[in-house]
Amino acid sequence: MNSVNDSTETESIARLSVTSLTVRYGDLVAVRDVTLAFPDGRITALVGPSGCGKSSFLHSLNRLTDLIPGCRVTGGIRLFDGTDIAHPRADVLALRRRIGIVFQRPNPFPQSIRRNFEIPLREHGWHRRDIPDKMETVLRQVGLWKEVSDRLHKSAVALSGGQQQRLCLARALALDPEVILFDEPCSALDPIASGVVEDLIHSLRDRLTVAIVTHNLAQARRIADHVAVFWHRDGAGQLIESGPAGRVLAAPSDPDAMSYLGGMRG
Amino acid sequence: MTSSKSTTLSRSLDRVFRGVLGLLAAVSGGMVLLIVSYLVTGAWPAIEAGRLAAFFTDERWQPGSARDPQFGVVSMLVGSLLVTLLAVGLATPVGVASAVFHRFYAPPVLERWNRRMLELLIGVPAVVFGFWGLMTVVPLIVRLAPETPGQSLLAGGIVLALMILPIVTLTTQAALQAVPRAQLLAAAGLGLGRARTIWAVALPAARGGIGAGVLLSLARAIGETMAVVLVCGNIPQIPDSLFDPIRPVTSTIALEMGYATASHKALLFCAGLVLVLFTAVFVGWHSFRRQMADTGTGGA
Amino acid sequence: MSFSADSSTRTATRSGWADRAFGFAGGAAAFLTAGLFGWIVWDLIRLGWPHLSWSFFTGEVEDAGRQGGVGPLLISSVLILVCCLVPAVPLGVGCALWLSECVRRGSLTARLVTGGVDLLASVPSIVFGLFGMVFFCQKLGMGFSILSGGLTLAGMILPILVRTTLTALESLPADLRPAAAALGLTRTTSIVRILLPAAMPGIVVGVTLGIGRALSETAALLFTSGYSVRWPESIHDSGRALSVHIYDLALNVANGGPMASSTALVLLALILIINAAAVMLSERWMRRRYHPEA
Amino acid sequence: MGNDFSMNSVFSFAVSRKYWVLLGGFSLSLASCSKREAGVETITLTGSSTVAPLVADAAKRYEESHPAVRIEVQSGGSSRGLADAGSGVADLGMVSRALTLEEAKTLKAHRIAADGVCVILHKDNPVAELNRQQLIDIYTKKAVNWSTVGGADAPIVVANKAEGRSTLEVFLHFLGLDNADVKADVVVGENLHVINSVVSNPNTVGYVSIGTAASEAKNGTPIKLVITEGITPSMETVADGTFPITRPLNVVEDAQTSAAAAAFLQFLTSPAIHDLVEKHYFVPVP
Repeated sequence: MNSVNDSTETESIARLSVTSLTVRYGDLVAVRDVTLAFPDGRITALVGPSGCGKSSFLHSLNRLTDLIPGCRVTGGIRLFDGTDIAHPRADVLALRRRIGIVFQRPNPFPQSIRRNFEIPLREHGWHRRDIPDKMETVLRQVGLWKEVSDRLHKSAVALSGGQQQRLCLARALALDPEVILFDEPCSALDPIASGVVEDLIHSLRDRLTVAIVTHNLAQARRIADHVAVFWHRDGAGQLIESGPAGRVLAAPSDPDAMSYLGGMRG
Repeated sequence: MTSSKSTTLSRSLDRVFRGVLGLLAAVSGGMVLLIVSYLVTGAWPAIEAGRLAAFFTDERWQPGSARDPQFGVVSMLVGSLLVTLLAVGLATPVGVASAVFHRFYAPPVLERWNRRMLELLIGVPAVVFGFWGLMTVVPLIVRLAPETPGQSLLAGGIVLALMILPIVTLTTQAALQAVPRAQLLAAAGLGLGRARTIWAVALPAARGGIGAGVLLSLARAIGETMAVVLVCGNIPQIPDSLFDPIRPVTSTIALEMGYATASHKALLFCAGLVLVLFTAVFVGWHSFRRQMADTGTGGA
Repeated sequence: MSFSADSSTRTATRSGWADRAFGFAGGAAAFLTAGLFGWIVWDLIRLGWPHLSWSFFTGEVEDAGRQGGVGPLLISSVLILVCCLVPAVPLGVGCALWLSECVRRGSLTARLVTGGVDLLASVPSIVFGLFGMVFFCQKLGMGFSILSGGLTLAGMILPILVRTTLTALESLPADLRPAAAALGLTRTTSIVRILLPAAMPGIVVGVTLGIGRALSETAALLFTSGYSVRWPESIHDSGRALSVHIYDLALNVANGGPMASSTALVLLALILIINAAAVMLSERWMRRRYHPEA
Repeated sequence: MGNDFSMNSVFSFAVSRKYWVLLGGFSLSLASCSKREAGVETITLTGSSTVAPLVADAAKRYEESHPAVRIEVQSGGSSRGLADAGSGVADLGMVSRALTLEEAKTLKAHRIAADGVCVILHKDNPVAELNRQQLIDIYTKKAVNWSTVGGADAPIVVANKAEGRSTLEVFLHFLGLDNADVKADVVVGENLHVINSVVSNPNTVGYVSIGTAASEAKNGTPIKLVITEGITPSMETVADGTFPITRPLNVVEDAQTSAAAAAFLQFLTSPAIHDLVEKHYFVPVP
């Protein structure tokens, strides 16, 4: 494990890079001046105590913060090809296809499993006849195909929590994203389902660029190539330390990061 | 693959869709202006003739009298208000209690059937309620108070209460249904009994919904015509007791509109306008307050 | 969005006298409601049942309603209802969607529109009737017609539709909207494909209530859809609604009482059938398309 | 792909497609508020709710023999009949009282039947007869107990008609009272509302059209028609002119009446509808 984590720092280029990002809710500054790069094909874990702005930061990466009235994002977010995500006139819909997200609580649409794929795929221009293949591929990828192949016409909300979360992952994968964001994807699941989802995330390494917010430091250690530690400081969430997982988790240089990450060992 | 051209198109489609929705909303919200402006037009001759002051200063309503025309509308507004408050006062406790019963005590089958029944009852024409009130409630009141005409504030209140009962019950039921299960479980987890759970958790949580239902039924009651005209007695006076007849504004319009000459008609429009504005103060105030509360708690 | 019983609360801890008192008061209220309505309906059945026959549903009105049936009125009522729902449902649902999905709740425009709709709910039905007579019948030149009556009613049931749809949309799980946005769906798709189907049960409840309200309305129709008892040939014809017929029989026609009761029974049956059909259709449609059984 | 996508999007409202079609059709039909079949003449009558049922029946009969004529009858009160006939909204107006001199200047009344207005009481009320003075006392609250007019010891509940009804005008004219003098306990609108008020409270006194009262009483409604000034109210006493409170049922026309409307008016005043008049408990015009 550690050998994987250690070998990554120099070899990959950033798929997604953030410069001086600040997220405000009205007068409240949720995230201040964060600069961070997400290496291509690697898993970056965002850790830190509650309320330090990790989720706000993550949501700003595919402009979900637009949905929150009064939320303002300043700074730069760029994709590898130069697409400026933060630009006010950026094509939000297209970039959300390129940057997928899986939330803390599974949120399938309260319709059939099939339509959970049909709706987004049709929206992004897939032809109707191509959808079944695509659906099967991604459902196999998340190991759900065997469990649901005979009940695709049945309600997605009748699935178990773990199955729902895998469905949501499959739904995000179906759009062929380049980057996929996870917002504490396992915290609402039981340990077994959580393990399954964690393995799935790990399996995305190399194919996709992954950013994951997690409270579970053991999980970060198991799957992350890079770790970014957020901290609430001077009235705002800030990035206090980032780097290869092996180094940051073993020997953080920031004292707060040290005490926080130290807790994991104690 | 997905070209930016297509998303531009879907964006403009989005804009069109939002525009259409906005238009629908504008029509819905603006319709009341159309109605009010029309009422003002109809009432204009009376307003122009300076009758508006007489509306509030005259004691009696005798627009047709050649000798002593009087245009006092205050007693009718009081009548509308009293009969509405009485009806809401009677219907709310019964409706809420019945909704609580169906939500927390009765078997689910009963709840479903009750809902069907109430939805059906909303479809019973007002004139059926009015007629039933005249033939059943009024004689009971005469037996209770033999010296009175029977057609009275009380009769109107009872009949109206019956008419708005389905609205109160259904909205309360919906509001109770919307109380998050987790809150009820939390109450159970703290060892609260069913009664306390209802009183201290469910009803407070459903308060907003119940309030909205009461408001809706209040608006319905104050505008009701065909039932009240049959049972209220229609004497324009401020009543001394529940057994006195009253005349709501809507009764006056219903009784006299078909028979009114031009100037009399303008007066009736004027009365209708006053009633709408009167109700608007209530509803507007409540609506405003509720939205303030909404934004207060709903903000990010 | 199921309305099924919540067993955990029904079997919650009983605690002594308070619980029993609550149960008793609630039961009494429920019983009172059902009893009073049973009384009214029983009166209608007692007076009206003897006159009901197949020919009553199909026959023409004769002798001012003392003889014959209500066939043409049944058709007129249904046509009025159609003319009412066709504009009212898109208006009401669209307005609710706009309020819930396109503007901020506290904003001035939202407040104005909600206020306007709430105010509309408090306009007396007879005022609607007068308005409809001048605006639709005279100004727009539709005359006393089924169309005028239906459009007048549309304004009347609009607030019901807006309010119920709004409530349904507001009670949807909050994470549906970010879920849709995160997949890059346009707002249009998210509304048409996801929110609207999920809110459908609530909307159907609203439409059901609106149907009941529209079919029972008398005052607003008296001045707009007219008195004609002929078979309607188009929506431009004048047509008497069942509720207007009941009013006429009860108050204008000597010895019309029993037939008024029979007509009221027909109206109740019509409402039952339409409501049941609305619920069934929507359930079937939902099952086929959106809500496969759990 | 891009092109395909846009097409999909535009037509992807399958959920509501049928609905849009319906809506489109509806707005089309709304836009085409065109006149119906040509060659059909429509005659509109509005006015008195007392006269309307009779005219509606007569119209039905007339339409059977005149297939090219369509007659719309709308009630709404005598005043409306006068206003609509004068303004041309309606071809003819129905008015259940004699015209005032002022009204007669612009409109011409044609009498199609006569009706009486009688006082009614509950069947259990021992009072059977009331003269004009007693009625004046009752309606001005000088007499407030039935015992003062020969009845039991019970309060008199006075039911008066609402402003503008021609029954009210006819009745007050008979009593020589202004409506402002009348002190009523209950104000009611339609004839049957009066009758049912009497049924629901046996202490009530009211007045209605003889036709309606006779028909209801005959069918078992517990009311009775009160002998007034010694004359029993009935179709016969109205017909021979002995009953003191009567009114004409009129159809009025203004100066510009169409030929079709004039022909129908001719029919209404002819003996061809006498059986209908009697069926409605009114008195035919000889």
